[in-house]
Amino acid sequence: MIRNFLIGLVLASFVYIFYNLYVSYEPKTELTGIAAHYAEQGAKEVGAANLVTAVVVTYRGFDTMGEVTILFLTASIIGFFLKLNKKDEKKVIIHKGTSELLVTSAQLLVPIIFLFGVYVFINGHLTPGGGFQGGAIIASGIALLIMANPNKEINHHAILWIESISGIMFVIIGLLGIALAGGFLDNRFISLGTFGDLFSAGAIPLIYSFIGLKVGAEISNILNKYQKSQKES
Amino acid sequence: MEYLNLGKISLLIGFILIIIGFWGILSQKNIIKIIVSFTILDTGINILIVSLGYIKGRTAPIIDASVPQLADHNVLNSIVDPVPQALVLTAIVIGFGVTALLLAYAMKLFKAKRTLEINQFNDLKW
Amino acid sequence: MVSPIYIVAAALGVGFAIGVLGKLGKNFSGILTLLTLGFMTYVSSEWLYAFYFGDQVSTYVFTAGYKPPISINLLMGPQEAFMSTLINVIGLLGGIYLFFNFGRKGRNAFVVYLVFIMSLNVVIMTRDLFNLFVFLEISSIATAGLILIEKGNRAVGAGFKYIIATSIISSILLIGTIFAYFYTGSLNIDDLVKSDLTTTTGGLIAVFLILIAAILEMKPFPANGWGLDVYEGSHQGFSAVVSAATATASYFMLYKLLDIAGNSWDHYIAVIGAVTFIGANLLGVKQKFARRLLAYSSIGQLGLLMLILGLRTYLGDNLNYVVFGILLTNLLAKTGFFWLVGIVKAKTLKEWAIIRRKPFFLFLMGTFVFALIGFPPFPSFFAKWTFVMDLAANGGFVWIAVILTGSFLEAIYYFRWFGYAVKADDNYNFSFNVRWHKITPIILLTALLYIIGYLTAQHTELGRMINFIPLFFVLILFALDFLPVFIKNTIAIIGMGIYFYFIYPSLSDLKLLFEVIFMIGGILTLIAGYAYKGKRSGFYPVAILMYAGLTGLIEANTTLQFFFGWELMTAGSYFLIIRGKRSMPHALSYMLFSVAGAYAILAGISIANIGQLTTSLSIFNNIQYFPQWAYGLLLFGFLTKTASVGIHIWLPGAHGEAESDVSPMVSAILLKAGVYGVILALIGMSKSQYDLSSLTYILGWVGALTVLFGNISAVFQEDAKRLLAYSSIGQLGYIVFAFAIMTQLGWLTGFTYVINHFMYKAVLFLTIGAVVLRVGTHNMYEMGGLIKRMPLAFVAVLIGITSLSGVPPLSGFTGKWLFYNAVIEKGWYFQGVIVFLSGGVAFLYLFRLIQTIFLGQLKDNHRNVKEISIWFLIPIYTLLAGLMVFSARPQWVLQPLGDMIANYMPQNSIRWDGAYAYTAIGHWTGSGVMMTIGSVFLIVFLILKLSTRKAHKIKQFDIVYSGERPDRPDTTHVAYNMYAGFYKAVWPLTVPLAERFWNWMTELVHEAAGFTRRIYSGNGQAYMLHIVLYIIVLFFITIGSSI
Amino acid sequence: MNNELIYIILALGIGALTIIMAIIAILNKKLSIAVVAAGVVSLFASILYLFMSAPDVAMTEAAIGSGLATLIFFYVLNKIKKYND
Repeated sequence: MIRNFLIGLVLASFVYIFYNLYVSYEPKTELTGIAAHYAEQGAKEVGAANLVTAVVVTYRGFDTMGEVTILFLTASIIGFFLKLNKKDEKKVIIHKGTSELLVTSAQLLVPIIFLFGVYVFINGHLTPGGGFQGGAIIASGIALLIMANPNKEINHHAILWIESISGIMFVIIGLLGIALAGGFLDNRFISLGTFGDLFSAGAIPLIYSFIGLKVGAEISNILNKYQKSQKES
Repeated sequence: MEYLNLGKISLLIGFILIIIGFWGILSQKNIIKIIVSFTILDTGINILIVSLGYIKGRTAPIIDASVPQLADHNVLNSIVDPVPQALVLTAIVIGFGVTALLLAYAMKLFKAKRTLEINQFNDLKW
Repeated sequence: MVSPIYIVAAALGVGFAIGVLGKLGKNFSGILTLLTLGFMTYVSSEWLYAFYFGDQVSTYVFTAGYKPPISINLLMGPQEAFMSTLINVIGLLGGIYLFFNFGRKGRNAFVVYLVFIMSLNVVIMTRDLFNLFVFLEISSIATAGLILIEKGNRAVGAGFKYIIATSIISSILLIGTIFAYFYTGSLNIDDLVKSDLTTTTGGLIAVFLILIAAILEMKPFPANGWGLDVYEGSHQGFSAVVSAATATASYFMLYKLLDIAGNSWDHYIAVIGAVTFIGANLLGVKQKFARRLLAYSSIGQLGLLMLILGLRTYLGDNLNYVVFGILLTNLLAKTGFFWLVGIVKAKTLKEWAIIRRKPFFLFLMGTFVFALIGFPPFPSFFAKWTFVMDLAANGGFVWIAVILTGSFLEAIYYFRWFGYAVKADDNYNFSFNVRWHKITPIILLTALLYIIGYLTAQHTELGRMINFIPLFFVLILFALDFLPVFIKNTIAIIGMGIYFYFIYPSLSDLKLLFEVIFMIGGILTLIAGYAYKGKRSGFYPVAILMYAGLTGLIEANTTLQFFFGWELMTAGSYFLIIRGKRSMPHALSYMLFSVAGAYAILAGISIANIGQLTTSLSIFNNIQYFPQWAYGLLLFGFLTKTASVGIHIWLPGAHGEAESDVSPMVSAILLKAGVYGVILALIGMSKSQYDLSSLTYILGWVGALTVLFGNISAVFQEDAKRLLAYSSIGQLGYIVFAFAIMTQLGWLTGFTYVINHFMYKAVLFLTIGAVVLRVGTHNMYEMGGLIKRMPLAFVAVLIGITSLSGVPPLSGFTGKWLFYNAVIEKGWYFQGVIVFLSGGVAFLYLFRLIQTIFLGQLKDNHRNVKEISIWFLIPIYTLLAGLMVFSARPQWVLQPLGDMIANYMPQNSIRWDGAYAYTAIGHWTGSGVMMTIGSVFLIVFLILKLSTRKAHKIKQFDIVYSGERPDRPDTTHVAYNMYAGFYKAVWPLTVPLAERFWNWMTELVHEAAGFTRRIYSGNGQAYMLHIVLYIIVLFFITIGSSI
Repeated sequence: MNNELIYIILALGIGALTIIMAIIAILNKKLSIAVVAAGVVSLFASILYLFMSAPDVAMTEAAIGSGLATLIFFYVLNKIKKYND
């Protein structure tokens, strides 16, 4: 009873706080501060058509590195948290009702999904999408594979290698930015190229590809762990 | 018309989702429900962030054919704020990481006591 | 200089690489992790070195090659370098400590740990708000993962609560961040600080949300159940890292963000910190389990840090110094403590008795306890000192009270715990094993504590080596602890002798008198130590520690040196007292009264310090503000050591249960430290321009009542040593009363009592202690007839009590004569009568010492006891010789003393003419009295001798019982409960009101803690409710009214 | 200008649906329905992002928030069901 009262009190107070935020909110009519700088100079400085990508990969690349790290951490933690013992590891999941249709369509669709994912992150600097979206798409492909056949052993080593190498490359590219350009994660150590081309915007396509691979591998890793945990007794 | 701004509407939706999220977090006993409430809270915050970057009548912050010439400073006047969008990308991924971890915890907690009632897990107290 | 970005790059690069390199084995991953942590430590410490020993200036690190706010930047300044070095050092040591725990979880655990430490570094360095959020999330997630290296469901529960709580907090932070961006167009913290964010309603709320998130990360009471559970539930190796490294990062985050609100939040932060500090420590008092206790203590420490931060305007430039001292000490000591808990594995505090099976561990624990409570020579001592001084200088008296109250609560549970470790019954059948990788980090931390303490002291007026020479001597004795008593005793005596020889020429007057009491008295009582066999492990370092403190008091020229000596003396005497047989509770109460007293002194000094240009001790003579308070606090502090009535309850047990040669040390010698302090304060008051007579009037009453109470209580004791202990209370009452008279005669009386009490109490305690060693009991009724077996002891006691009782011809009479002169001169008749009547009471208990112990029938089991040890007889008879000289030629001492007192008390009411002293009331001569009484005694003795030639000795079995032999013949003896008859008359005076009062206080604290801690129900959802309620309440308190 | 109006009307509708879904997610006793409802909230949110000229965010939210997260929820629900059996 007291608890419900307190919850009600809390929620009412939140409503009050948010109401104040809401009424004091005046919709923006023009870009200010750093956003104005990005809009004016972003294309020139970074060379990416997609300014969100410019911000994510370069201007706030350090955040993105942290973000990738979070996924990596989660995968690692789940790795030792949901670790199976040897006996459970060998178990086979009895699955019923996976339709032939799903299996076949998975086999057909997965390569296309993978390709689409790669496309999304390679074009991240030009069109909507990028490493995270591409990575998520790849991971969805993996998810489809697993769903079609729960006992399918995803090549664990491959995921691990992709995750590791792309992570290291991300850091190395960042360091190259210090060595060859203005600072950590500076994309300008590769020529910015022609604005709007696939191979332009300096190292952005490279970085975003590694991010894409890494995110894809990490999410797949997490899914794989969850899938395996189904065997735990 | 002035009142019906897309940014304002989204902001409102964001706030409402946040409050619903808090409501769920504080009132639901089931751990899975609490985690669901967290995802709603996260979604609310994300909507909030994006709507704060929205500027009426402008396009996505991608410079292509729809945006006039690059050299032209009109970019400044034709796109929405890219920064909140970049932040939301990060926030979504973080939210996913946290949710995955919370669910792993939920599984282990259930395995430990065969219940998902949060008030059963009070071994540590006082 | 290696750019700090490499801290991040190295950690992440190695972390990602371990994913595949880890195939080479767990240990490989582990060693790689440690090497990386080592590299990170190297980078940050290189910066730290450059900042403090070079002329390095703060450096920004730009990412992406753009200046902020366009891109994210990091800042490496002196503070950042210090904080991140701390984090990395703890991280590295923690990595070593947890090496195999991680190893069991596989290589991923190493990676998570590495990333965890890295993220804290970024939280320290980043200047971008959203980046801060991201790396804070990383550290939270990593923490939630690392909690799981502990097995069992408790860890899982704790981790879940932790992650849901931190998720809420970071949601709040995120909402605040985005609105801050919306209103300023920047995410750079420096920009936000410069902006006028708080002028708009939305901006104000944004700042509120950001700050409340930062505050909640500091685990404020009571919205911190989740934090407690993490400390308790996770592996103690990891709790240590959370308690140290995460706390540092959270503190620094708050420190950074606080500037966004300008100074307007300081006050709230201070209050939140105060509530947390006191709340957490209060609940700690009720705690029985070691892990939970440390959890409360860690929270308390966070509260203290917030308190300091909130009071930064009081501290000005000293903020960093205070934070440095408090943070560093707490960090090192708490980390060490957590790791110790991880090794010892005893659950309840009582089970910690097993730790003394390995004395080195006890030493480590002792170091941590004393460091945490802020004893010298640890950095926290100096930090606390500066903190309190600065607060007082700026009028923050309430805050001083808050800090000292919280610290006192902390002292209660730490010393209780330490007492259990030293003294509780150890009958547990479990033990603990030590592995090198677990103990090495702890030893390193301990060494760091001492080294940094020493280095910190070099920045104060304690920089002179002289203050540390005695401490080095203590260390040497620690190192030599394996030697037998004989050698160590000789070293100790020679050391003190040499020290006294060198220090002697520089002293005069008051200082010389007390130095003689402390040093010569010390040497004499140490001689008795030769009577002990074996190693007497740990005795000499602590005894010398006490003497080091005592001599430090004498040599102190500044207030800090004085307090330094005071605390060392307290620590040493605590260890001496707790060595006694059943002394655990008494040592605790001694320590708690001492700590409270020390805090009163600290507060008193801080008030005295206001508006002074010098830190010299002479400021006592010239207190300019609130003199009543300053002197009152100082006097109260000193009176805790002299055991005045009301705050005396520690003394009987502490002195009664102490070892035979320790009792005289803590009674005859140690109590004089309190007297020395009282005298210093009174000298100051005599010179003060203010009228402080009401204070001395109260002091006089305190002294008088102490005399009455001490003497009456002594009468009803069966335990010989307790009898002497109560007698000490009474005697110290005389001294306080005499000094409170504040006239030349009064002070002369006081000094006479000081010298007398030193000698006869040393004689009595040494003799009775030696007798106890021989007969094996403290109870007087179990003794009797010992005059035959121990004639020399009998003579010593006889002379001792004669002197004590104040009857002619010995020096006690000198004191009495002066006393009545002084009282009459002053006109304090009523108090004088009380003291006079109490003097009569003293005869009753003194009589028992002779009658019950030495006269009457010898007990069966004492038929073969020998005379007391020669090693006791030597100091006893040396002191007796001194007593005789003082009795026969009191003018040798009193005349120079009188001249000295004339410096403070200008009235010349006593005049010396050779051996004759003249006052307004009459005259007297020591040697004359002695001769007269001597002749009278001789005559009476001869008459009796001649007239009782027919008397025959009553043999042992010349007693006829009318019936059967009673069950307990001892208790039917006349000596048992000898003054039962008087008891009926005076019992109201013996009701232990003080004990009842303090028990009641203790009960109150426990009840309060027991009631409050119910909020920690263990339910994660309730904890989340606490968090949001906390937010709401703070919202309405802080900005609710202004929007 | 017309576009804006259509978006606003759509946004109002989607917003209402989102909120209803969120309430269902909290109140429905059945866990699987709650999880699906949360996924739908996320999906509607990504449509809102599209309206607000944030295609990058919309893609991410759809793929991660409503897709993969829901999937993991179902893994856990499934596991719990197995424990219960």
